[in-house]
Amino acid sequence: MSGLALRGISKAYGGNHILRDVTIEAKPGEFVALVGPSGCGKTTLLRIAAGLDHPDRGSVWLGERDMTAMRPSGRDIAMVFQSYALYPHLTAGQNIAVPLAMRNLTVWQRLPWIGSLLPGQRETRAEIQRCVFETARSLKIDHLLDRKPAQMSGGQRQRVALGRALVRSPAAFLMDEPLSNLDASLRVHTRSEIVELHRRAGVTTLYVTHDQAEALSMADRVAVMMGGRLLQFDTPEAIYGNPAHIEVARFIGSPQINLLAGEVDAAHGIRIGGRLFVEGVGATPGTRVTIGFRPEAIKLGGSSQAGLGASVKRIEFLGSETLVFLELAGGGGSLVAKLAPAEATVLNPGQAVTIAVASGEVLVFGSDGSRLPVAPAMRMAANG
Amino acid sequence: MSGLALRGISKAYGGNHILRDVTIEAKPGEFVALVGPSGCGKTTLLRIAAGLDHPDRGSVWLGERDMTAMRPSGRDIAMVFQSYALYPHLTAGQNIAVPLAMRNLTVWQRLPWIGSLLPGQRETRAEIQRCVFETARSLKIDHLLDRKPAQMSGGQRQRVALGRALVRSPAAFLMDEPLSNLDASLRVHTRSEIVELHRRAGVTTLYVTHDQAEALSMADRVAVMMGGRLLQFDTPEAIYGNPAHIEVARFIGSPQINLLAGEVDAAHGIRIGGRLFVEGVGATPGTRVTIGFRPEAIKLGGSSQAGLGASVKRIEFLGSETLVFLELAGGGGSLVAKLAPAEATVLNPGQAVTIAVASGEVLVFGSDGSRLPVAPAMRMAANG
Amino acid sequence: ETTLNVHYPMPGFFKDVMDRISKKFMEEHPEIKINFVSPSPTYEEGLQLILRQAGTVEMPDVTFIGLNRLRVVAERKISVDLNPFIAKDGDMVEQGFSENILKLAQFGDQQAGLAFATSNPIMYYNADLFRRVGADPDAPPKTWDEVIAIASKIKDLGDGIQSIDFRWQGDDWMFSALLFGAGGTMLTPDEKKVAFDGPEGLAAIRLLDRMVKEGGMPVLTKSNGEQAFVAGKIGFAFQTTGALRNVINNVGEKFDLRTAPIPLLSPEKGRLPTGGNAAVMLTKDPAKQEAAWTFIKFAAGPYGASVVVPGTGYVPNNELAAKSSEYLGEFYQKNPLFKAGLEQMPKMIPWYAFPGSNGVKVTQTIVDNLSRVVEQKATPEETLADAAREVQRLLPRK
Amino acid sequence: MTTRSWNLARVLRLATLSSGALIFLGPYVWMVSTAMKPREEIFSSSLALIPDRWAAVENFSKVFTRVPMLQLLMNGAIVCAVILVVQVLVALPCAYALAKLRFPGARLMISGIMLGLLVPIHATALPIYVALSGAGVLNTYFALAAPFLISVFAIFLFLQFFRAMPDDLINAARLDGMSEFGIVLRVIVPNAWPAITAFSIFSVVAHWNDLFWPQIVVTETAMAPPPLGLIFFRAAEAGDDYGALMAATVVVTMPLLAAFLLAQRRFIEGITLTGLKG
Amino acid sequence: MDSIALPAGTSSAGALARRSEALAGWRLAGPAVALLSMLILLPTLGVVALSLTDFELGYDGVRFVGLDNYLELLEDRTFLISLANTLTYTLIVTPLSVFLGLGAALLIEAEVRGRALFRAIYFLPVVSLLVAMATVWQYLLHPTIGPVNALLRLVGIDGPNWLGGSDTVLMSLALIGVWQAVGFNMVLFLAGLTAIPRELYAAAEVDRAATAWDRFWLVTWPMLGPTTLFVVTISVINAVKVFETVSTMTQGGPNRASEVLLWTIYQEGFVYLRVGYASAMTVVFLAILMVLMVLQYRALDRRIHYT
Ligand SMILES: Nc1ncnc2c1ncn2[C@@H]1O[C@H](COP(=O)(O)OP(=O)(O)OP(=O)(O)O)[C@@H](O)[C@H]1O
Ligand SMILES: Nc1ncnc2c1ncn2[C@@H]1O[C@H](COP(=O)(O)OP(=O)(O)OP(=O)(O)O)[C@@H](O)[C@H]1O
Ligand SMILES: [Mg+2]
Ligand SMILES: [Mg+2]
Repeated sequence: MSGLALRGISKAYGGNHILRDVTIEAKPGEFVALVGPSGCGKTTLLRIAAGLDHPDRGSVWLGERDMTAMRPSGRDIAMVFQSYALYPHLTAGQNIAVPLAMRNLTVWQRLPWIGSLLPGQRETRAEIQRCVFETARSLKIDHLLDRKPAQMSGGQRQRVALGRALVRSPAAFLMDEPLSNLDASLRVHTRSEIVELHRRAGVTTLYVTHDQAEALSMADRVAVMMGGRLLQFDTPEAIYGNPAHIEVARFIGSPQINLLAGEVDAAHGIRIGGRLFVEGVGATPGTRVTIGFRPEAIKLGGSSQAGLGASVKRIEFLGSETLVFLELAGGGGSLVAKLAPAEATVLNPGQAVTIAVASGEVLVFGSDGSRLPVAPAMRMAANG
Repeated sequence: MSGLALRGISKAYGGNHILRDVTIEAKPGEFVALVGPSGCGKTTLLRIAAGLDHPDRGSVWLGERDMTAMRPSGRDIAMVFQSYALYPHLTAGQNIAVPLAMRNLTVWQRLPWIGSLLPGQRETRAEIQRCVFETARSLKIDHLLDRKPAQMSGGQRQRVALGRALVRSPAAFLMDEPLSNLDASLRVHTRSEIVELHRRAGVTTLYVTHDQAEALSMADRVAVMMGGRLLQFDTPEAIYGNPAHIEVARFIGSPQINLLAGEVDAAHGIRIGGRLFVEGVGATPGTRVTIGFRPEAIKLGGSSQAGLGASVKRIEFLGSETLVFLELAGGGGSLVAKLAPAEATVLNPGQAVTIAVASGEVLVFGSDGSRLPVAPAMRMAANG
Repeated sequence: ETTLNVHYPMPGFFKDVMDRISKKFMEEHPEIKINFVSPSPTYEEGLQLILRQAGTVEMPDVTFIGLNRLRVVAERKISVDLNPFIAKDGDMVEQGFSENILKLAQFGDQQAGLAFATSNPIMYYNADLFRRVGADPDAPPKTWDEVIAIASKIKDLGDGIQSIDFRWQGDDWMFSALLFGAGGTMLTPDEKKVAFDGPEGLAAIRLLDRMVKEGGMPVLTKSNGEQAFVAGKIGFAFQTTGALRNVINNVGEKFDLRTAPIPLLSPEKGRLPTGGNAAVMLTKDPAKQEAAWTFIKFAAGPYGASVVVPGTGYVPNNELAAKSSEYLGEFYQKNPLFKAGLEQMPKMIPWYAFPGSNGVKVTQTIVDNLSRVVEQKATPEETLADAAREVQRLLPRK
Repeated sequence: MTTRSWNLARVLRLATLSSGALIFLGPYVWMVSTAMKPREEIFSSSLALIPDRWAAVENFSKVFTRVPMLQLLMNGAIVCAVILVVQVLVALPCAYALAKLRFPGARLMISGIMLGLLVPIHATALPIYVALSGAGVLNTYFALAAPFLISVFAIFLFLQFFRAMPDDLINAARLDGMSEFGIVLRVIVPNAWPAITAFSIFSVVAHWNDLFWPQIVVTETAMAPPPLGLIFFRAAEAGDDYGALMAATVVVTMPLLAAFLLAQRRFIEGITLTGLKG
Repeated sequence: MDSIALPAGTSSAGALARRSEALAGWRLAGPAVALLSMLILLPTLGVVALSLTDFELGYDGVRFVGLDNYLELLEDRTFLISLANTLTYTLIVTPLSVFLGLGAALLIEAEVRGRALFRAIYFLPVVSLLVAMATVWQYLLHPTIGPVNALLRLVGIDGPNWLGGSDTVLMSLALIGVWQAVGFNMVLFLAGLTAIPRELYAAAEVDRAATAWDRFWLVTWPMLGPTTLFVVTISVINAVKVFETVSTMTQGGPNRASEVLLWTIYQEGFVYLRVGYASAMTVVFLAILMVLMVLQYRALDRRIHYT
């Protein structure tokens, strides 16, 4: 088992800086999720890790070995391509079998026609078939093994692409949104298969996903990238609850975190629209800050209660929960609250409510986006 | 404004029945979400609606006109392909401009080189440019308009494909997982742009998605397909809360609905593992049934309380909520409960708990999967 | 003013000649304009052009056709019979067109054309190689036995030097040279039966066989033979005198090039085939026919010959030209290499053209069989028998 | 992926390519050398590439004085251009239809194309000649181009290339409102440049160098294409004027080589179909 | 015809849609069909008609002779020889030129430097005029003064009489044919290579296709399928139609050792002027090859298109 380290990677395409000094060190056996907005350089980073692109600067290490100059085929890395990159002339089964055949059959045995006549490859081939079938079954595509990619649906192709990677036991897995085209139940199933495989084989994995649930639930650590930079690389809990940067807070969590502009007053408290909201912030009085709190941190009260006043704009039903879109009184901004459906039934658009946020759930960001420390004795003034 | 009706569509590929008598009638201006497991025939249905595939049986209507025999180019339908299908030789801007140029410029004006010298097309071209830019801006790809598809990231390509459809005002939109490769925040943004556009233009839309939140929040009605059949076509609330079939209940909702096998007793109650769970079911005593309840319907109590006994297997942190995986006592099956993070903090793996389900949240399915009526005076025995 | 459209083959060879003749002709006959249509690369292609255009407006008024293909146009009545014009003129011999010369282009009672450029086969030899094997270059061999004797010595020089290049490929002309030289004929006088399978024919083929066996003649393609000879690597070359100018040019100063008459198997009975072409009238328009006749006579006449001979190596086809110093007398004094062909003129008889639709094919059959001898894949006797049988099959059955 | 470093594979590759190139170039070395030589130096017992006496001027001036070479080159250019344009215009839509549309008669058409590939021009020359002659259009550029207005080779080549193009690309174009012809022009052509370029090269080369057909329909040197100029340096019976012939060949070949060097960029620019996922 | 067998109960609308697609197909193929009929099919029919007559160039009269020409063919030794020679020639030229063309294309594409130069060099034989190159080859292959044999002598080999000997002439012509065709095929393969998605090579690398050999078999070769089928078909056809080298260098000789089909037909039709007989040969030639080509195309075409 070996870790995968990307150190100081920079990459530019014709003047456009795609990656700027990105360092991600995945420990042996670690599962790292890579998230970030579209176009932030995730795929590029994965391609560099696989050796398909060359970094302008920086190095790639697998365990103790510097792999930067090594050809992709020598790196022993399995990758799921965002575009699948299936071999159109091979059936699903043959596609999945390719990496095994490359490793377990000799050059001669792999030759078309002639190869299958050579001695000593019957068993190997049978073994490969078995592995392919196993993998296919875990991905629920065992009934499609004889189809060519052109005869499969989008999600089926994606699973074949995934199968082609999972069938191996490589030094590291790189997966680029491997579940994006799967339906929810299949995704849950496949996700658990991947987790299961990862538990069993303990192969270091770099996993790109846009699904936060996936990133947060599967990963040991999450790397958040933005505009080619690595913003935070930490455990899921820390990324969600303790974001290092306003962009991370904004990016993680759906619906987005609620952000309100405030100003630090002389007593190191933060005032929003004139009302004290948080106390004990370690920032120069007078600086503008932003405070953030998650939608589920909001508790709504009747209009008579204490707290920030707001009115209900829209209610969105999502099955297991309900989103309530709110407009702060006095045009102070919009907020989203996430409620249990039962709680929301009493609400109607246009209704006036007050907003309370549980203490300990408020994050403060400076004007450059970085987190500001809040004194331990922090007090939620609004909820006071 | 005209509706889009698919009537009695069947389709087979070389003996495989992909679609079986599917009828979906979208009212004028309606937004219909099409969901279903991977490979169930969603894309095929969309292709038939667009005229790219011919149904073996059935007809396609746009408003009052039977379109079945009409060529795709004559149908005035905009489609987002699951595979994007961008023109590789054109820049993003040109890709988006194509449908406009096709409609607003004459054959001569469209000619390469010569075309741009002809009179009377300056303004049209400028107008097209403006539209393209508008659309691109709403999709946040206005800075990429000069890139070719090969120079873009997956999500960027997907947005160009989306832009190429949205820039038009067609008789109907068909969108095949148009947001699958976008990050959460961009997805929320783009989703609202689409909703906004749909509100404004009121174009009938068929929208394939694997994201339940998307399907439930955006659509006027949701069509659930499975194995080439249409299982239910109803409002989001009905699909989630009142599924017509066990497969719909199973498919919609993430994490999945909890299902337990039971038997109808002589008093028309349902017993699970011998304990009475629901009363007043209109089914023959002795039949086997399945009862279902959503994870968020579960309330956990200490091991001393009344209810089904279970033990905590695994706790999964998802940011705004926590999933608790439970094992029924006596090997009766596994359940998932969805709790607010605060509620879950007291739980530990291995802990024994009792399960209670709120009355009115239990669904009963017959052995063929169809919903069984439950008498109005139904009572949750377990929660009694 | 009349414009004559004139077509000719092998511009690489004839362009300058034709240009000079037409210039002079138009000076002398200002009322007639000569317009050359695009020439054809070879005699065959020229003939094809004429056959294709026969009867159409594109057909030229005058063309030049290889002597062995003349019969094809004559039999198809494409060429205009010149006898009426000769009859009207009356004094052909005075103009240098002897009976012998007219005969070269006669078929039956038809005068299909007037021989324009005529050639006969001669012997080229490399005097330097002669000296190296102790032969006297100033006394060239007069018989084939002498040729073979010298050749076998030259062959032994080694260093890639070879003895003989006998141009047997392509057509039956050089075979005719051996056959006629032995006094033989191709067919019986009634043209019904093969006649070359007699003793003369056998002698001819045996000679070829000896050239290979005793003289060490290599198997060469036509152009390979030429190339090797002008490179100085071959002792003897037997081919048309028409190639003389080119050979002289290509040899330059590399070695001492000589020519001599070709030996005959039968010095008394022996004759030689005439190569070259004839000017043929094609136009059926009486007005143009007059002008065409004038041009044909001029081209085939002494002036024409005086241009053709130095430029090519052909022998004069007009007796006036050969004799009169006004035309070529001095030329032969200054260019002794050209004399060999001239000396052989009395022995020239028509290059035999086979009758019937397979006429041309017959020549290929003969060549194919000759190659078996040259490659030593068959004995002369077998070859002769096969050739005779195959040719007989191709002759008209009527 | 390919590093520019020197390794064994690269050395082997370069060695193979270079030795192959030597074999391919050999004849041209001799050709150019001959074009520079006087006649007597061309064939000799020793192989010398550098002439003792330079005769390049002599040989090349013959090329331009003995025949109106510039006129011939011009004719060649015009005829090749006409042929190429019509061939491509006819073949592109047809190949597209065969590759991407289903219509009765398509298979028959493919058989017709195979037949077209096989039929030698010698076989059809006569009937076409008779027709052109009947129409009184011999000795025109049209007559030179007529039999080649359709290239079954082009249809076949394009057919194979278009087949590989993703159907969804064409479907997208249909939904964007393009007519089938518009698809050919706007989607197929831009993505099939390598094939079109390859064909263009072949077409131009074939008709620039064609000697057979021009001889049949052209009797005026003013209309003749370049190869007809070469026959002025050939004399089958008596041996060619090698120096001038080689000089003429160099002159006739140079424009083609230049065209190839220009066109081959298209091979590097080859478009890989990256607009699709899956 | 391509249209699939329709399942029972097909909606008439589906049929209508198919018809409109067919209409579009015919419209697009229309000009080609018209020209194909005029310039190829009709003249070919003419050839078939002529093959039933005794037509000779230059004679006016034409007589219908039925199958006489074909019967004569059966006994024509030359025709049989030229069939055999053509077959041999094709069997040498096609595989060699296809593999060398592919090899050249792959090697050139793999090399970073000098691509343009190498492409041009290998393409040179295609652009050059054969009548002139024939002269060059005659000299190069000259048994005694030719550079090829001179080189062979340097390494102690006594070079053969390339074009002069009946044992070697066909092989020599075939080698020249290969020399000509390699560049031609190379260009086609180069064009074909550009159509292979780069992403597949990336996938192959990741799948541990470590050597160029592996990547070739995994990606290049299957993806080149359509191009290869095309190249092979064209190579066979070009080889079978070999004419110019024969006509300029050997005229079918010596002793018919390089007698090939087109040369025989040309001789019969244009030199011996027996157009009727030559037409019969042409018809037989076309018939044999048509059957072979269409069969091989149908058999292979399905297998190499993956969409
Ligand atoms: N050309 C074909 N030949 C045979 N089967 C096909 C073909 N195209 C699609 N199918 C099958 O038809 C079924 C439906 O495919 P379709 O693409 O409509 O699925 P889908 O619902 O869009 O799935 P996904 O969500 O994975 O995109 C799949 O099981 C697929 O394997
Ligand atoms: N060949 C190229 N030339 C120029 N820019 C490129 C090229 N390839 C990618 N880019 C740019 O690099 C940036 C990063 O691309 P990358 O594919 O790594 O993004 P990503 O994070 O994977 O995005 P997505 O989530 O949309 O797949 C994008 O903005 C893209 O436009
Ligand atoms: Mg990406
Ligand atoms: Mg799909």
